[in-house]
Amino acid sequence: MNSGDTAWVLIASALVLLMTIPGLAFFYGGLVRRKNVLSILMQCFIIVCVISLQWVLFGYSLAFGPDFHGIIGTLEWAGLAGVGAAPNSNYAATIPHSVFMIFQAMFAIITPALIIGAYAERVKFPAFLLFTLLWATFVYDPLAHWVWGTGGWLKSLGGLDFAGGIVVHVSSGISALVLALLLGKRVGYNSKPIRPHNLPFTVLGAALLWFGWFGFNAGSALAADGLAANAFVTTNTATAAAGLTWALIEWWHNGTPTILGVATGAVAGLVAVTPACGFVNPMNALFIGIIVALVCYTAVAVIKGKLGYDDSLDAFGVHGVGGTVGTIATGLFAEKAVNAAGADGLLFGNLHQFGVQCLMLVVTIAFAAIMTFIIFKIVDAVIGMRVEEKNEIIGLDLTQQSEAAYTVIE
Amino acid sequence: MNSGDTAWVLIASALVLLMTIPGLAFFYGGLVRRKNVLSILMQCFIIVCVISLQWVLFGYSLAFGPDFHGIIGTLEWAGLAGVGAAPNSNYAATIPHSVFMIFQAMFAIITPALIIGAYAERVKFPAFLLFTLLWATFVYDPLAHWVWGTGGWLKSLGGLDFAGGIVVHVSSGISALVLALLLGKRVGYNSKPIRPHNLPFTVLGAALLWFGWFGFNAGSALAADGLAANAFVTTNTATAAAGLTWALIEWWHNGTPTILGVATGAVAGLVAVTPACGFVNPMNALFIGIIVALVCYTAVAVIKGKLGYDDSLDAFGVHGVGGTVGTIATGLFAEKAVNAAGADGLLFGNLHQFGVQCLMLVVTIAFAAIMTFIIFKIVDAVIGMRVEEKNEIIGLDLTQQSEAAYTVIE
Amino acid sequence: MNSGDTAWVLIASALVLLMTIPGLAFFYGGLVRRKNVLSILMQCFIIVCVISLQWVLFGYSLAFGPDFHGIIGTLEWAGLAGVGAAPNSNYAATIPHSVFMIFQAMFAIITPALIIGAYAERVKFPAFLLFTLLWATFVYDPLAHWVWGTGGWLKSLGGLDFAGGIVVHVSSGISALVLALLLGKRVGYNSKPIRPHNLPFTVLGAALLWFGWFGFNAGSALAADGLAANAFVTTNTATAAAGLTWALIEWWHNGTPTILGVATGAVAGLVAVTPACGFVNPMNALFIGIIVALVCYTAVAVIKGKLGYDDSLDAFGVHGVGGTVGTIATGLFAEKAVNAAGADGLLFGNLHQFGVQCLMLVVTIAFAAIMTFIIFKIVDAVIGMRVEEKNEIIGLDLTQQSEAAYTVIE
Amino acid sequence: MKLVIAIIQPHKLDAVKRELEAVEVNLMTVANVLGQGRQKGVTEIYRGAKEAGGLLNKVRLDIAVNEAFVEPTIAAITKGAHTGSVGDGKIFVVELAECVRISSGERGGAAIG
Amino acid sequence: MKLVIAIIQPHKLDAVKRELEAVEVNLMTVANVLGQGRQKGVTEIYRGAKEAGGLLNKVRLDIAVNEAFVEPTIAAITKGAHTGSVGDGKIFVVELAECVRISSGERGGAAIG
Amino acid sequence: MKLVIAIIQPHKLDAVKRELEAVEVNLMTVANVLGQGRQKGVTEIYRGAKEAGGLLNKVRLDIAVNEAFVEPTIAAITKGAHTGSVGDGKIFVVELAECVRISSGERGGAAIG
Ligand SMILES: Nc1ncnc2c1ncn2[C@@H]1O[C@H](COP(=O)(O)OP(=O)(O)O)[C@@H](O)[C@H]1O
Ligand SMILES: Nc1ncnc2c1ncn2[C@@H]1O[C@H](COP(=O)(O)OP(=O)(O)O)[C@@H](O)[C@H]1O
Ligand SMILES: Nc1ncnc2c1ncn2[C@@H]1O[C@H](COP(=O)(O)OP(=O)(O)O)[C@@H](O)[C@H]1O
Repeated sequence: MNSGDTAWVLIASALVLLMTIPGLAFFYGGLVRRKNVLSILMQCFIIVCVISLQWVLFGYSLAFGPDFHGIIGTLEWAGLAGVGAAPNSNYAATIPHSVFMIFQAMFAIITPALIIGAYAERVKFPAFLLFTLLWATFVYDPLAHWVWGTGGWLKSLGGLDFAGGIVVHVSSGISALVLALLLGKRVGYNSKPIRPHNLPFTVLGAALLWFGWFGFNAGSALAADGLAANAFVTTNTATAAAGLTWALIEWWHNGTPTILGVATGAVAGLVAVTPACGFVNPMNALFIGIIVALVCYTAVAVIKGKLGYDDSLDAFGVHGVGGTVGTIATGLFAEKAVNAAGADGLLFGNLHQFGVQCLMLVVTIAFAAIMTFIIFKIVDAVIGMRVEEKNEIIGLDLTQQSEAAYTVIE
Repeated sequence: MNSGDTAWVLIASALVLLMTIPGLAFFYGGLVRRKNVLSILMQCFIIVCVISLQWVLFGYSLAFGPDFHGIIGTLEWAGLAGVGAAPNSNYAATIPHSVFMIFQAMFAIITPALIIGAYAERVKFPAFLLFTLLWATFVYDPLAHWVWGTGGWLKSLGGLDFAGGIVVHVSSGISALVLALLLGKRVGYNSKPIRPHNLPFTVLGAALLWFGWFGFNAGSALAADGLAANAFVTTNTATAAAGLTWALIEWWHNGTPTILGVATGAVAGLVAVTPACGFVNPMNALFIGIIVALVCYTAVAVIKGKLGYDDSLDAFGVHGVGGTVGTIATGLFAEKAVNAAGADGLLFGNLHQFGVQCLMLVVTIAFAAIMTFIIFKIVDAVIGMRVEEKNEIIGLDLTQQSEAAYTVIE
Repeated sequence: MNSGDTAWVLIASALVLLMTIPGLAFFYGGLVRRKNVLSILMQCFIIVCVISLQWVLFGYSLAFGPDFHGIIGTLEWAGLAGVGAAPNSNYAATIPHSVFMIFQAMFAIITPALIIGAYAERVKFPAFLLFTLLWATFVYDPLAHWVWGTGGWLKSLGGLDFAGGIVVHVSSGISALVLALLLGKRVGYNSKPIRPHNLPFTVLGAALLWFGWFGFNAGSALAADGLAANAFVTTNTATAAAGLTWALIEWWHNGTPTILGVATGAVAGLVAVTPACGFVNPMNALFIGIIVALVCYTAVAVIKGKLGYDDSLDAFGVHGVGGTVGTIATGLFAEKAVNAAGADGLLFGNLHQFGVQCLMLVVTIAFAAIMTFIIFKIVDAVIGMRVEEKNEIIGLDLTQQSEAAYTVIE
Repeated sequence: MKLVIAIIQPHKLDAVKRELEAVEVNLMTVANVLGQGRQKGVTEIYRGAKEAGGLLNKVRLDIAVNEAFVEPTIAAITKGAHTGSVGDGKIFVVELAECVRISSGERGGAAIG
Repeated sequence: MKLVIAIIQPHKLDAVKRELEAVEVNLMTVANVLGQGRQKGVTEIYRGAKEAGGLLNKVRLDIAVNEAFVEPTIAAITKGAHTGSVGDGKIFVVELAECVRISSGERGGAAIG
Repeated sequence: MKLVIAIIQPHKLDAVKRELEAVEVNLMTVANVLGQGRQKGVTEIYRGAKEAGGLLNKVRLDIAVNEAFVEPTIAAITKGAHTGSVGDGKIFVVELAECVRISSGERGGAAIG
């Protein structure tokens, strides 16, 4: 066991928690209307509570527990049985097993929270809660097993996903799209843009996401070493490149760059570099940043408008699309010179790896889309996913939570 | 000396600072009215300044310095004499003594800041300042010595308080109750609920508290090892359980769960697991979280209303009650299997430990209550604790600080 | 290589990023008017993007690359060529070279961001962007080389600047003054104080700055050791002393202490202790805190008003003046007993060191002032630095970015 | 000249503005207000303390018009804001004694539009 | 019909609402305003720059009533808001030419309540 | 008695207050409002979605004065707020039927000042 590695993964775990609350909560919370901000904060907060418990009770075991035919972990580690101070060398030989477990818990938490962006401002709280629990159990946990679990079938095929481009972003982003389509548009959508009620909150969230993402990506090295350093540097570089590129596109396209654009671009950069950060070098990370900004901008500001679905806060446009870009980019730019435990990508002559990445992508998209569809239908039948129009107009804060975010008169 | 342990306790120290500012400051600041938010931020900020200096000048020496008959430290280490890079193996053998000192400084800072919740919106700033300085010196420092100082009498009896359930939470919570009773209610209290002016700020604060608390609890292992890992996992689990439980109680009791409820529950969970986190296993931490939510909810939402005292932001209801639950729970659930340096609790057959925990509790409650009463009376005589009614109505920001938090017209 | 040191400098790097966004962004953002808050957030955010790229592409090489006659680094390390996992023992023998590089990147980012305080609420976005890029390249990079680069001429003379009092604060602060003078006052300045639109944001920023500064200062030890511990403790002590002193001066001078005062004082303390933190002992840090509060208060609340220049958010008054105090104080209070690799200061009998510090100061002031003047003139000629009066009145958010920070009616 | 004051539901503001434009009423002043009307507010709960039926968010429009525009203005607001249920709002009309355009100093009916 | 406009201290709002209810005036529109009156504002200080006596927070009530309710409304507001010291506020009464309930199209006195 | 309602540019508030003081009009109520006038709003863009010309920030002054002060008040506001370009704002004057000072119960012209 190594105290430096342990210190790093402990703080990285805390950083990933910070990404969800307050990071993502404020990023999303600032984007909605005043009457719905608490609903976003509530959804993020309760996800942290619910998935933390789901994870220690059985989720971790499903995802990382002893393999069952490559498709799921068994329940042997349910309730953290056997998950203690001794390292598990399959996952991380130099830190306590429980540290690896809690680091992964934070990933399991943020993933369903990302989906909130798609159904913001119009779901019933109980329906959201049930959906989230089912999704975490039947989408996230299996997928994490396939890609990261010892014995997982995609891992066995050699799929590369350093910190969750597939497991976290593509899975949540695709599910977000399916939900947005199934739920329909918000009342009043299209008549004119629904404006962010507090952009400073959104910037606060974006900045905390950037900060916390160092834990997410560089923490995924599971050690404080040169690989962590590479992940840290590539993360920062891709993010900076994507944020700046987004601003430049806007400048050219609309006449002014916006802070919402830069923040959105930065998050897209973070997403895209996630699967790649431990496999590519910083200069290629810079290219990934530029590419993802171009692609996501097109998705969010051009295509979404044309297709007309209401992905309220662009969970699909940023995480789904960005994760896809990153997964493919990993198949292009990965090099063994950066990470001997990785693989070379297409640009380094390895077509096979590129194929594996594409396969992973297709599998994940199909799996997440189908499962989300099924879970939606179940929850919709049992509880009803969408709030009544009257309540949507009054706002979710008052109608789902009996609270108001701000006082007007005191 | 161990660089990994040092890195961990350094960052943990920074995290505990973050708990007070901006964590607690925003948690409390969002709950008060618009006209008083700066007074809360000011109180938190100036406490950081004042206690940082008190601590290096003499507080640390009183609390952790060479023992005088088990009741107080001598002033030998005043001005940090002899507190440098060399480890002090009584406290932490693998990190510089000055790191242990600064980590403890952050605990000494947050404790009086917790009390703010009880007297919010109605104290004079100079009175608050004097009260805080006296309280830190005559309540916190002795108590820290008794429970944590080498030679401290409660420590010698075998009392367990991993990260400050007694020293930090019970002490401040009881003092809060005494103050609330002595100060009386705010103008207008009872006619209708005094609404939080900015719940997103409160959620921001709660999230930062959760984040920072990993430093507080897992940092208290004073090393980046399996014990820190256990404290980290139990902290997260108890907090999640308490947050969720609070939501469920509200749901059942009032018809809707609220984000303020979840945040409050989470803080209660953090409080309760504090003394226990390095002695209990994660599944028992989960129980502690459930229990503390039940008890604190009853205290805050049922009993307080009946008794009618005005604990403005529930400093007693959350920290006093939650710390009590945690201290007793430690006596129940502690096990040597988790921490060989600890003890077994009642559930593991050790009635003695349970008795010691209860003794510690009684001693702390009595000591904190009496001392707070005395200090209040002194400060009230010298300066007057409560602002004039006119100033209370205008608000503390304008009358105590000549500032307004937000512009209305620009 | 040492994993504990690596963990510490990795997290310290993240902390320094946090200082710029959201720390400084909110510190400054809260101080401006509602109509300009996004412009501040945008400037901070885009600086992070632009300088991150500038740094990896060529800035790092200019500043820290192989020396060219003591005045600049060559472009040998451009594009991070040769900057990888292997440590560079000239800079930090126990951590990957890329970790040192990214830690320094965060310093290069925050320095031009500090200048924002001087020209807030009145510059054109494109002009700001060009200015920043030129300033980083022609002021920051050379200066960093002189003071910190292997072979840099001021370093060779023995100049002490532990964490950037000269390189970061004096350089940006002086440039801020020059810009404030060249740009002229904001429309409406002087008729009455321009009030902070959201002081809680400013407090949030100040608290995050304090938190992140532990990474800035203690991270500059480049190891998790006793020196880092000393820097951590001196940082906290000087900051606390300066915050409290500022409050006391205000109390005596104006009748009430303010939270804006305490926060400003704390930042001044952080600035002043920056060059000194690894060379002085905690008690002398306490004195430095008191001194800087006295000097900066005079500069900001007395002298600025008399001279009448419009340093919107006191970038000069806090960073320029505070950095100067710190640089001189280092020449006074430094002692080899604290850091054998440092030097003794005047109070320890070493007049020479005091002279070197003053020389560094004069050189930096002259260099930064002249270069800023030149760059301003160029940018002003090419783009025009200042927005039209009409746009200044409407606000930069709407006119430079086509965004509004907050919705009014939804 | 009359000053037409309308209190409407916030989410109807755009529709009302569209209807007003249709009758060539383009100038107006808008403010956030809170309303207490026949529509019941929603109960709020803070740590168990309940506050029944608080005030509801409304938008207030102040529109100064010449006599000929009074009825078209009322009709346009009604058309845009109407749903037929409680809470739709009210329109108040007040006599206007004078109107001044600051930029030109014009007065009366000429200054209104 | 009259429109009663009252400017009161914010912390008196609840008391005023209670008194209005007692005289069966239940409908009103409330807004945040700032007042400059005989009551002096509090000096504010930002980094040493002083601003003497800024504007004070006040609450504005707009209450449309039929003639018979005018005096009871004034009396109720006065009762709820009165402390006898500077800053209590003012009540302004304006003639109301018309009143329309949007949901039903009712006009005049019938639409007010 | 008249109620003078002025809608002005926010950054002109101080100048207007100075001019009003000069004619001894010291009491007023101020509110934030949004204006739609001849002045065009600025286009806003959020993730590519454009909203042309939104509402602009304005400040509303409500000043109750006795007859003799009506014209001086209008003149003072005009002087303080005038730039001569679109967007300067408007002044509306309404007949005031009654005025009550809550603290003293005074009525009419005596209560106004
Ligand atoms: N008599 C009144 N005086 C002042 N404002 C009123 C009055 N009646 C209604 N309002 C305003 O109009 C809003 C809508 O009134 P409400 O009674 O809910 O609508 P409706 O009459 O269309 O059912 C109220 O919230 C209030 O702001
Ligand atoms: N003539 C007036 N015109 C407009 N508003 C007024 C006028 N007089 C008073 N007010 C409003 O009433 C509030 C209370 O006025 P103030 O003179 O302080 O109270 P009082 O007359 O009860 O002592 C002021 O803050 C202002 O908002
Ligand atoms: N007829 C009106 N009714 C209500 N408010 C008006 C009217 N005309 C102008 N306003 C208010 O005055 C503000 C200034 O109007 P604008 O037409 O831009 O100014 P100006 O007439 O001085 O060019 C508007 O934003 C609006 O708030």
